[in-house]
Amino acid sequence: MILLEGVTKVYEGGTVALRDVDLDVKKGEFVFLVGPSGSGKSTLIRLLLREERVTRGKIWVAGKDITKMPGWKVPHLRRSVGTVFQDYKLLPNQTVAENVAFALEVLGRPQSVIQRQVQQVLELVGLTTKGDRYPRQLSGGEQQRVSVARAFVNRPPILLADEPTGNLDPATSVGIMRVLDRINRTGTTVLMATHDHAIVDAMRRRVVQLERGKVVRDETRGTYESIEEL
Amino acid sequence: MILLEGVTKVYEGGTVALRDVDLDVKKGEFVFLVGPSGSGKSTLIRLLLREERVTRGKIWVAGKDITKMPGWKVPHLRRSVGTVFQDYKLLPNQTVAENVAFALEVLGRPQSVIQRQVQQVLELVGLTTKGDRYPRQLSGGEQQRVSVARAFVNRPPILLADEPTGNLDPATSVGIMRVLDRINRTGTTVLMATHDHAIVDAMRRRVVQLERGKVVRDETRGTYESIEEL
Amino acid sequence: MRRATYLVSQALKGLRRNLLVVTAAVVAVFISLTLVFGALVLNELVKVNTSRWQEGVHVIVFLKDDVPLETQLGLQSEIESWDEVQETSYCDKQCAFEEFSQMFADQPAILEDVDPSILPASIRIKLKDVSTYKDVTFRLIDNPAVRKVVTAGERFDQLTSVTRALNWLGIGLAVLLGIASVVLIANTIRMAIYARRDEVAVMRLVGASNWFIRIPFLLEGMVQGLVGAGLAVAAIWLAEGYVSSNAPDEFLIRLSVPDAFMVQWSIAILLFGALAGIAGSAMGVRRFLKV
Amino acid sequence: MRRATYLVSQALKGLRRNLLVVTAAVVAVFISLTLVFGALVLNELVKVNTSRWQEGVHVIVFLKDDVPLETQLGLQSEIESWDEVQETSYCDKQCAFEEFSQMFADQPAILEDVDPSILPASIRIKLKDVSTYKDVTFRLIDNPAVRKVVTAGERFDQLTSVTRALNWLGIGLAVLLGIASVVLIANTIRMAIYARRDEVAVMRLVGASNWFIRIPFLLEGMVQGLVGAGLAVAAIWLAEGYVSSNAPDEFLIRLSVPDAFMVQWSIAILLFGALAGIAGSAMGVRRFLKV
Ligand SMILES: Nc1ncnc2c1ncn2[C@@H]1O[C@H](COP(=O)(O)OP(=O)(O)OP(=O)(O)O)[C@@H](O)[C@H]1O
Ligand SMILES: Nc1ncnc2c1ncn2[C@@H]1O[C@H](COP(=O)(O)OP(=O)(O)OP(=O)(O)O)[C@@H](O)[C@H]1O
Ligand SMILES: [Mg+2]
Ligand SMILES: [Mg+2]
Repeated sequence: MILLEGVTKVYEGGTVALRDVDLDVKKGEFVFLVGPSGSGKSTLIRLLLREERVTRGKIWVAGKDITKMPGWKVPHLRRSVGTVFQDYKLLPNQTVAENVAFALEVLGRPQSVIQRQVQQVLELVGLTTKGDRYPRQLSGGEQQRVSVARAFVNRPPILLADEPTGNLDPATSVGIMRVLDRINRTGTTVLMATHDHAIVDAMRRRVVQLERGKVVRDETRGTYESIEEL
Repeated sequence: MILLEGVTKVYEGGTVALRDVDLDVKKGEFVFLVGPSGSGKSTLIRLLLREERVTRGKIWVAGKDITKMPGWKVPHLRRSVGTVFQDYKLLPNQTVAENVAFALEVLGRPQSVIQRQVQQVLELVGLTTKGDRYPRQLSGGEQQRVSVARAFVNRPPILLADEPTGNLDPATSVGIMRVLDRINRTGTTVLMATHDHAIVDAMRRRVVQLERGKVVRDETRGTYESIEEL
Repeated sequence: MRRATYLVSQALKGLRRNLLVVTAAVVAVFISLTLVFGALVLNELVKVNTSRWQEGVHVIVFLKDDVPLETQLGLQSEIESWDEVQETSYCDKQCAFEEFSQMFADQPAILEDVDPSILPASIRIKLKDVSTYKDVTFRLIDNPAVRKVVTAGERFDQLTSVTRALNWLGIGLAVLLGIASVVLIANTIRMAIYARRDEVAVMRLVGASNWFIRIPFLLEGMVQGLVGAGLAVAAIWLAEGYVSSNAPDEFLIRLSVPDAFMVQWSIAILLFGALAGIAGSAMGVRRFLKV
Repeated sequence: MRRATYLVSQALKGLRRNLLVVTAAVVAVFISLTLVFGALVLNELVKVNTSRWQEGVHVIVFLKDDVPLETQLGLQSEIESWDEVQETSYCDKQCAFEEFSQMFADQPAILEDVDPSILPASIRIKLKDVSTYKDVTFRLIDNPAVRKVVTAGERFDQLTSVTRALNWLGIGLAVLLGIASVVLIANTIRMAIYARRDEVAVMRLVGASNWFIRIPFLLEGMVQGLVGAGLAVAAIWLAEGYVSSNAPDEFLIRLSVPDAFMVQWSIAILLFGALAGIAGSAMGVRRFLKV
């Protein structure tokens, strides 16, 4: 589903964020992306969305070589990849419900379907009563949950999540992880960057660890810290 | 140093974020503010900065009643309270070094002092090499560290931190907590909102727990979860 | 269809939610199109007035005394048939003496001295277009019945050059202001979109196609352009109405323009406003839509 | 002092970093002040030209034949001493006949009939201000040496009303454009600051006082206003220079204005631009500075 071959990303100014990364994520897999701050996790996710372009190497998403994809096809790519952004990226002028609905509007779904699905997903993240609020009227954790809801709502075949629990208390985090797990069980491929020890250790899924832009560990049923370190 | 008496905050639209909160933080104390997402932690911090105004009740900060403070004195208040914001609040058009320096510029410090202190604090948060970058060129965790650096740099008597480790890996978090602890030992009062189990349990300082806007627990050497719950 | 509804509703929401920015664009359109329309009206006023100033007799043909009356009248009707000529009138010796008398009404000594019969008859010609006076003169000068042809030639040339200068000025002003208004409108709308650049960036990240993002902005721009242009048209109608109904009658200048002119140009200005709004928005969004 | 340096350097950085927005404001200032300055120049051109159009003899006083020459010359020097009068000239019977001969050069029959001695002598008066012709006429009409006073009174009145109308138009245009430019500038700068509202919010949260935030914006506004005004002044100088050096000489209208006028108004426009920039910024920042 996701395949990276020799991917290197050098930002303007010379920062090497990813060095020669190879990664193969099969359909239906659940992968944790871990690593210290600045190790390149968000960069990897941005590359998968074509928010940034690779400096070297190739990336296939859902069978398509996105490094060669023409610009006008990128929206299609993004619609098939739900993303939870580290900084939420909500539309400040739209209410919570509208923000979530937006992911369905761009697909041209009928209004009745949109309304139903938005209600369902807001329930899932515990924000039913806050659909009419604007993002600035929410707490940090609530905004994060809106971002999660928007990524889920159109049931995309691939789900990328950049620290979706960073601003959540443990109880809510567990709730979000249950949702991610359930979504994964319906066949959705999930790639999640996180710093949360407890979650990674509890779920015991595949763990890919980055360190200064290089993959230093790739374990099928891993923990947050590598066994040797412990 | 910080004193709240019967503080209630009702946002426009009717959300009651804080209900009748009493809190007394003495000079030099270190207080963790915990509670689920949306329980009012950020609201409390915003009230202390006069970013929002109380609906009812009184707040004293550094001996001054800030609920009655005239608008033109508010900048003085904010200069004596260093704050790490949950959403960083960096100036997008200023480099990392300039963002940190800004807190000293508003105090009118001489350029030589500013340069030295900015270098020191960037070292402390591990961003020495990234002083010339703009915020958008940083990873989430790095931006958070800039926000921490800016809050520290003018050695304010009070330090408020809203989830300063939310986007940091455990190792970096420990580093930041060491810095906060060191600062606290020099007599600075620290109030820190957090969801981080591990940190709260390791530090064993005073813990104030909010639940739907009410203080439900206030322990002198507490843990993240109350003893009974465990 | 449903999508169209969504896009229109987004445009309306955008207008409501960004009132400050919307006001700015509308004000820019309003001011610049008022200026453009104003310049057009001034130009029209110059035209209306110069044609009035050019009225009167343009060429006088003095006739020889020994030519029979029929020949004289024949010449008049020949002249009358020419394309350049609008109107002619015949002034015989008696009529010439009356004019002479009027001229020297206060100097009876001269009048007593002059014998009516020495003053020549003449044909007075009014031209359709003053600038053709040279052709007409040229054709008449060699006619055996003609004693002399008199025109205020130099004065005509000067008047024509003044009129032409004023016309150029008016058109130039309107064109310059038109360009200025497009620049201002594009500028303002571009800034309006710049103020919402984060919003556009987020839309793109969530998979909205470029047209999906663009259309609400274009509609917003069109509405802004139309509202601004509408205000401009209203302002000019009010001003024109006020001036033309309050200007003193004895004024040498006529201060009202034909209604047809006002109607035509009002429509043109409204269209122009709408197009400028759309174009401005298109330009404004473009740079934020590069993938 | 050090703080001043910081604030100025912030303003310069702001200008560099927000180039799009800065350009927008500069363009708005440039366009609107070019229009204002242009209107002022046009107005000046009208003034220059109407005074030229009013040149020539304004009042002719025909004298009685039986008055001795000394009385006639005495009257002339009396008239010459009046405040309203700029210049007089005396035209005796011979001079009157010469003029008459010129007038009817092509009609020798009339000239033969008329005796030079029947034409009266006259004093020709040039006034400082044409509109005083009635007073002057009134004072002369009852003088025993005067036979008749002739003026082109109605024509003067008409000319004066045209001139006045054109002047009002010019001034009105300049004032309207001046107001429009202030609105446009304030508008644009307000939007520029609106685009940076988050920045202002962050500054306030970090403890910057209102003046600390405001001053760089005001300086930025001033620079934008000055640059825009400078461009406008340059544009008008170029245009004026081009037109006045390329206009054909035989033109009835003079197309250049005095240098002193250009210099004075250039300075005024630059000052106006700077002030409008500062005022616009002040208005723009205000709403984001409420605590
Ligand atoms: N500007 C606002 N207008 C209306 N309601 C608000 C506003 N800001 C916050 N709220 C609401 O007030 C409540 C408390 O918010 P607050 O940001 O204080 O929570 P928090 O404890 O910081 O949560 P988190 O851990 O998720 O950051 C929430 O229910 C939130 O939706
Ligand atoms: N736009 C950019 N321009 C230049 N450098 C950048 C840019 N974005 C990120 N970087 C740098 O690239 C490196 C990797 O950043 P990235 O955001 O991928 O880290 P991350 O693993 O997501 O970290 P975190 O856990 O703190 O979010 C960092 O050193 C960062 O400073
Ligand atoms: Mg990241
Ligand atoms: Mg919070």
